[in-house]
Amino acid sequence: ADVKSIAILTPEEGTDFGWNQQGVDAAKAAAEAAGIEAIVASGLGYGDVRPAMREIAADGASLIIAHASGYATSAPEIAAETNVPVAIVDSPQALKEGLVADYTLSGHQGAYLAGRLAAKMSKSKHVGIVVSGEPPSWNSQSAGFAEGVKAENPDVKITYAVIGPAAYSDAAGGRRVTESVIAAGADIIFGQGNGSSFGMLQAVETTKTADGGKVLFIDVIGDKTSVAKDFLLSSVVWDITPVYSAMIQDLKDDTFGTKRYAIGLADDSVKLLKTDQIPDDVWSEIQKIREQIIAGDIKVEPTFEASAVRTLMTDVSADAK
Amino acid sequence: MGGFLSETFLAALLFGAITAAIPLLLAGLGEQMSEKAGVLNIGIEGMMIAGAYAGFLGAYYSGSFWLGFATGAAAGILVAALMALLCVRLGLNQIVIGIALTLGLEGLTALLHHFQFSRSYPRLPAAQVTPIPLLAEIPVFGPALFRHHLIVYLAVAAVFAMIWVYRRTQLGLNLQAAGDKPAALDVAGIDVVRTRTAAVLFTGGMAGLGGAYLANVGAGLFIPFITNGAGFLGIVLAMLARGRPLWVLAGALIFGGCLSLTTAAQVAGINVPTDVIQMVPFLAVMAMLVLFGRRASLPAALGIPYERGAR
Amino acid sequence: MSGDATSASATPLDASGGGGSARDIGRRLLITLGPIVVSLVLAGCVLLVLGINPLAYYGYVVDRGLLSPLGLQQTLTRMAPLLFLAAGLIVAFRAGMWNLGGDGQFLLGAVTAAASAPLLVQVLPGWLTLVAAFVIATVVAMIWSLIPALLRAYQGVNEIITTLMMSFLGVSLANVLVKLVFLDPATTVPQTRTLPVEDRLPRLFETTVTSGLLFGLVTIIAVHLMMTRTAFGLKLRVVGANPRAAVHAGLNVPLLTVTVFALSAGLIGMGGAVDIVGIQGNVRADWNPAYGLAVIPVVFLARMNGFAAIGFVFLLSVLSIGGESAARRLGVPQNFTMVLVSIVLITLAVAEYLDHRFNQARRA
Amino acid sequence: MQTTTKPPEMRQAIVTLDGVTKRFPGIIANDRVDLVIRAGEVHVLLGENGAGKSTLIGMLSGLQQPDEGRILIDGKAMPIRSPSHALSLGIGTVFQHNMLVPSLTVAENLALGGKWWQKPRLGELAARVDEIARPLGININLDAVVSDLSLGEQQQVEIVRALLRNSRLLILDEATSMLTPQGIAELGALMRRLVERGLAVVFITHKLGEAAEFGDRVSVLKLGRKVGEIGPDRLRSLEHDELVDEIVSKMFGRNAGDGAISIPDRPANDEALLAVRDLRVLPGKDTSGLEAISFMVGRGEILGVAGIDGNGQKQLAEALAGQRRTDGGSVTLAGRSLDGLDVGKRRELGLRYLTDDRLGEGTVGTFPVSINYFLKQIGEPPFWRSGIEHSREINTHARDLTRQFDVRTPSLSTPVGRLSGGNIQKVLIARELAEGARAVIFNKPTYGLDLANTQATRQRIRDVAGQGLAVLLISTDLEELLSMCHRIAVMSQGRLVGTIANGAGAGERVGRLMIGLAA
Ligand SMILES: Nc1ncnc2c1ncn2[C@@H]1O[C@H](COP(=O)(O)OP(=O)(O)OP(=O)(O)O)[C@@H](O)[C@H]1O
Ligand SMILES: Nc1ncnc2c1ncn2[C@@H]1O[C@H](COP(=O)(O)OP(=O)(O)OP(=O)(O)O)[C@@H](O)[C@H]1O
Ligand SMILES: [Mg+2]
Ligand SMILES: [Mg+2]
Repeated sequence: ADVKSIAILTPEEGTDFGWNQQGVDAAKAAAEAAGIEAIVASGLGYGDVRPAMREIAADGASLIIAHASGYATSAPEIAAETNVPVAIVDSPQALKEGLVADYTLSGHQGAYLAGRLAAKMSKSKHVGIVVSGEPPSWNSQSAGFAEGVKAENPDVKITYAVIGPAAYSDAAGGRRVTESVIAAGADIIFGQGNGSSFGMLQAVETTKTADGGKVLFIDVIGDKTSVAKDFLLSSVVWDITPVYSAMIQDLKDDTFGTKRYAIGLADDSVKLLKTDQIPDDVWSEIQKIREQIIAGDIKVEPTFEASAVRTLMTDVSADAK
Repeated sequence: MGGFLSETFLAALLFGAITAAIPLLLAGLGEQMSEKAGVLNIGIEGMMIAGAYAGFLGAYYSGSFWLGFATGAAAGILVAALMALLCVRLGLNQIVIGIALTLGLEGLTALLHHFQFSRSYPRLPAAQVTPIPLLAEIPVFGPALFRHHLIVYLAVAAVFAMIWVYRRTQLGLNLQAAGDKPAALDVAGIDVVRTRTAAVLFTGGMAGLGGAYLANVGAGLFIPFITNGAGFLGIVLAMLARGRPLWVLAGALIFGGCLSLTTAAQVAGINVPTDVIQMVPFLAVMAMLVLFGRRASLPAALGIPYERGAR
Repeated sequence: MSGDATSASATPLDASGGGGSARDIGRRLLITLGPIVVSLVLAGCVLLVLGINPLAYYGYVVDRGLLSPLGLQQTLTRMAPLLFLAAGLIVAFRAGMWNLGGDGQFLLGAVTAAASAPLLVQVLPGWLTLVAAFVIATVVAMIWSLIPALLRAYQGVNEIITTLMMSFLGVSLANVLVKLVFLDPATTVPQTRTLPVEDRLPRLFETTVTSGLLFGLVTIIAVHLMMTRTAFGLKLRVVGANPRAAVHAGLNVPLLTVTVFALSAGLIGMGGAVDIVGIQGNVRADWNPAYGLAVIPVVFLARMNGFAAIGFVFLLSVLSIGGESAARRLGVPQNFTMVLVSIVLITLAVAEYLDHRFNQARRA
Repeated sequence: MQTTTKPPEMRQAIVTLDGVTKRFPGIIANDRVDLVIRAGEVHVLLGENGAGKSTLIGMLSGLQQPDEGRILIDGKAMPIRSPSHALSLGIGTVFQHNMLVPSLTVAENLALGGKWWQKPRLGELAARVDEIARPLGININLDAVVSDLSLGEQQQVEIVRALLRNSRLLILDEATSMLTPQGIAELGALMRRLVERGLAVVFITHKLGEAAEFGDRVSVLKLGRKVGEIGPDRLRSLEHDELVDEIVSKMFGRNAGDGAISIPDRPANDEALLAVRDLRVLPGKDTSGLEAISFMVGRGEILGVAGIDGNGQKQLAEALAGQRRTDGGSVTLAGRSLDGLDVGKRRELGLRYLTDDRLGEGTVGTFPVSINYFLKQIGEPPFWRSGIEHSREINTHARDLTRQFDVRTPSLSTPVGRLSGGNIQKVLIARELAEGARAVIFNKPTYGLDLANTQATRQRIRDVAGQGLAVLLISTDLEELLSMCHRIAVMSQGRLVGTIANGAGAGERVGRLMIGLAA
């Protein structure tokens, strides 16, 4: 089919160095590569987005990318109503030929690598995971990270803390909780949150470990090097451009809605960010582990349920004792 | 070293509780003053977010936390001045204006942030703490309670200052009269509109300060909607406290403490969803209301604009 | 005198009298449209500062919120839950009870409707499912209002605090229910089961407008008539305007108080149900549209008059639907809509005041 | 009657009103009023309800601004911008309506108005209050919270407060309405001492006796205009009765002589209609209780209840009406027990209660006059049918009542709160006497009413008894009771301390009972 434009809808503005920005940037990149127009509707919130979708459909978009798990109910409905194909996340079973495709993304492989990295680098043998809430994509990365830590060194302790319900913008909460986790002994923080992750960064930058050492931060999805150079150990960086490009191609080939899309280490759509904080020898070890995952020698399965993640954490902590 | 129940961790939890409590305390004390004078200040959330934004701006560009607090308080006062003009002087509906101000300022600060900071997310350095000699050396409690920015001690001192004002000064009588029977205050020769305006401006200053503390000390940065309902909690605290500043302090500490408790539970590996733990402070407050509710009466003229000579 | 519109406690004078003359209607129109024009100018200045052409922005707002068929349908659809909310608030406010707990009541109604409807629809006929979902949402919201109601009725505890608190609690509880109890086992996203589109409230004619709009309109008009034309409504208004007079006149004030809360919360819970079984289909964790914050001032501006509230809810919906669209098209952050609504609320309130002043001067 | 040091016309004018006009929506409250208030004089302002007296005071105390005309202070034009300006000009006022903060103590109320940054000087205050209150026979507890005081006590506090100010001009707007006869006499003596010290006093009252006794000069307002002034010389030259006649003719355009005692005849059949036995009410935090109250009221009988305000009269009325929980005892009406019945049921059976709190609980001020007539019948036919309001029925009946009871209102849809006190009272009376009444409790029915309205109301009550209803008349005005009642019961501290048959010497016996002596 003829593809003239793709539209992306995000709940928050595309300036968060994270999920929303990654989606918007990738949609623009994919559209540019395909020589088509990208329509961006950001900051739509988590309420009723049907009006925006209907309007974009009426304006003639060839594909609507509903870039939030909260849009996964409404987007297929609008697709059925308007006949405009939609791409949604976190709903693997919702495929519908020509109409609905799923691109449930999980950086769990990358998070696993980050876990290995953290376990290698932690001096206190204690790392922390701080999340703003417990949506599936956060959960799978938290679990991947914990598994990586455990695989690297079962003696490393993991402390897991959730800031609060819907605490995406609670920067003060992010900082407070992260400081507590650092006080509990962690010297590397794996942090996931939108606005609140800047609070976590702030805690990492302004708090010292018990013995006066430096605390490092591992981010997800985006690259915050430009805003947190000295304390950023790494980031599980996503690149969704290949996914969107594949969607465009599938639309052209009339195969849209027949398959799911994913990101992973293999095509570098998930990768670990190399920063100056990572020694070269550690980095090359990590690269080897990456090869093993790609080769299938190491299996990392995503875990999406919050309760499963929590169980994993308790287990991990128990192991460490 | 480290781990659950370690000194450092307990101290950090307590410290976190205090840090979380201070904005609530400031907002609650401010709201209490308005309510005492008969103005139901629903716009306090807007005043807080204005204070958070302006406070961050001030501290970021000047490099001084104190200047940040000053700009934050000034922004709160500015918003309060608008509220005082509309609700106290013109007598417009306090709930309409309060909600409108909150909506407008949340939107406006988010807009400004978008155009100003959304590419750089600047952050402040850690706030300078002023340890209190001797006390700061006590294990656990020392670092948790006596190593804070000076403004924290000032906020606690404000509780006692306000108790003094309410109990011992003419101003305290005036405020009480403005809330309970403004006509009586008027004929006693004190301008009700001025008294209430002063109270609302004070609220704005305290709320702005609370917002600035939240952004500059609590988070170290400003992001949209950072106040996250703290102003509404301030209203609840003020109403529960019914004119008693110490109760606001107690309430703020309980709320802050519960936040830290959720973290403690998680770090201890207790598997309870955060939503459930976070209901605890509200449940506690509701239980208090059910048990002691009879006393939670409010000033008679709360929410009613005063117009001289009207009957 | 503390004017009705300007005093938080005054109940409007009996609205039954005001069959408007042409001049009266013209005046109402002027004091409604005038401030809107003023707010557009003010908000336009903000846009200019941001480097956006205000005319283009407003063009889109009007076009996408009001004039384009699609936009108008969206606007009308958005009105449905808001109308129920407004109806619930009118009952409470007219009876002098400050039910500020709308958000909690709304969400609990929504969550229980969302939890029950997809299951019920498997065993019951579609219409019965919808009725059942409405009833469940209504009853749950009523129960949620019981504590503030009883505290106010028998202990004299101010309901502003209690309803606010119960609202915070209700929002948390709704989340817990979604995440732990009513979770859809088929998805990884914490949300309730989804009511299929075909089982939802029917749409009106060939449009996307939900029939919930009609229910909302009927409800709010019924509530208006109940409050202004019936003995029951008058009793509630007496309680609201002068509780001591109500005692003196032999009204059972505690019982009426509890009734008011139940009615108010029930209507708001229905609003939650209509949003779910009419529009959304399910409830996601952490979903809270916080409609209360927008509807409360609207009800005041409408002086608790049902018909005026319909007009203001319509205006609010136009602004929010049109504003979302305009912001997207012009690259303004969506938050600008909040600023616009805020300015509109303030100028409307100021216009009320000026009108009141003007009238007073004229009568003197 | 009075001793003056200077000839009246040489006394210095402190405040002069020069053609002052004040308009309110739909009414001219003051119409080109000229008034000279002189040092060394008690200037009495008289006038019907709504004549514009309080409005005039409002302008002198800075609450209202005149629309036209000038106010001169010491001969210089001086707009009084605000209450604090008025205070600084030396004008102190006791307002008609309570102006105390209920949640503050007496001392704090008295301290209100000081510089905001200062500490209230409560100690100093105590000494000064003592100095002022003692000669007045006023005994107030400075530490009591005002809401715990009776209305009478509150009025005393207000008088003390006005005196504390060291005003040059003291205004008392119906300040005696809640005082005991003894208190009124003391206040009169005090006013005399004050004017002898060179102050000016403006004294507003509805009781002509007080005017004649305490006044040096009398001005009469009618419908907002000043219709007459009686100077000191003429005042002194008139006998009391002549003076009253003259004032009444100025106020009402007719002659007095109507205030005479006239006790309605009782029908031959005087079986007990309302019987109360051992009625008890527990005392509240700030209200006295009732202890074993027993009495009977026969058909066509008016039983007066005398007593100083705050001795349980209101509790008695409310307990009878079903508004207040009782702690034992029984009430029967025409042989039917009322125990356990609620307000509505008691009303249905014919028990009616006219409250003394017209605006606080008697009416809904913002609702139209028409609805207020039927506030106790909401939902009943023919005004409501199946719960639906029938405006035509309501309006027809309301119009009848308005005519029948001579309620002066611009229209039926006027909010009742905008009527003057007397007219609100007529609405209440009309409501309580609606068909089916058998026994009526009147609680201070003429409080705050002007002479004409007072007399009309009293006549209504006599008529009610004349129709064979039982009447319980609660009043703090002994004259009123003596002029109407068959018997007078006296309440003191929640008990009935005695019942006196009306007749020669009854007043003295009641008075002895009231102050705690044996009759
Ligand atoms: N605030 C007001 N708003 C509107 N009208 C008013 C107001 N105050 C007084 N009036 C009008 O002014 C008239 C005079 O009222 P005012 O209170 O001065 O009478 P008064 O002589 O003091 O009567 P009373 O003897 O009952 O105290 C009233 O009839 C009323 O209509
Ligand atoms: N809010 C108001 N709006 C318009 N008029 C008012 C208002 N309040 C009072 N009034 C006017 O005030 C008059 C009554 O004044 P006020 O309350 O002083 O009663 P009053 O005549 O003094 O009777 P009383 O001596 O029994 O108190 C009414 O005639 C009414 O027109
Ligand atoms: Mg008067
Ligand atoms: Mg009066």
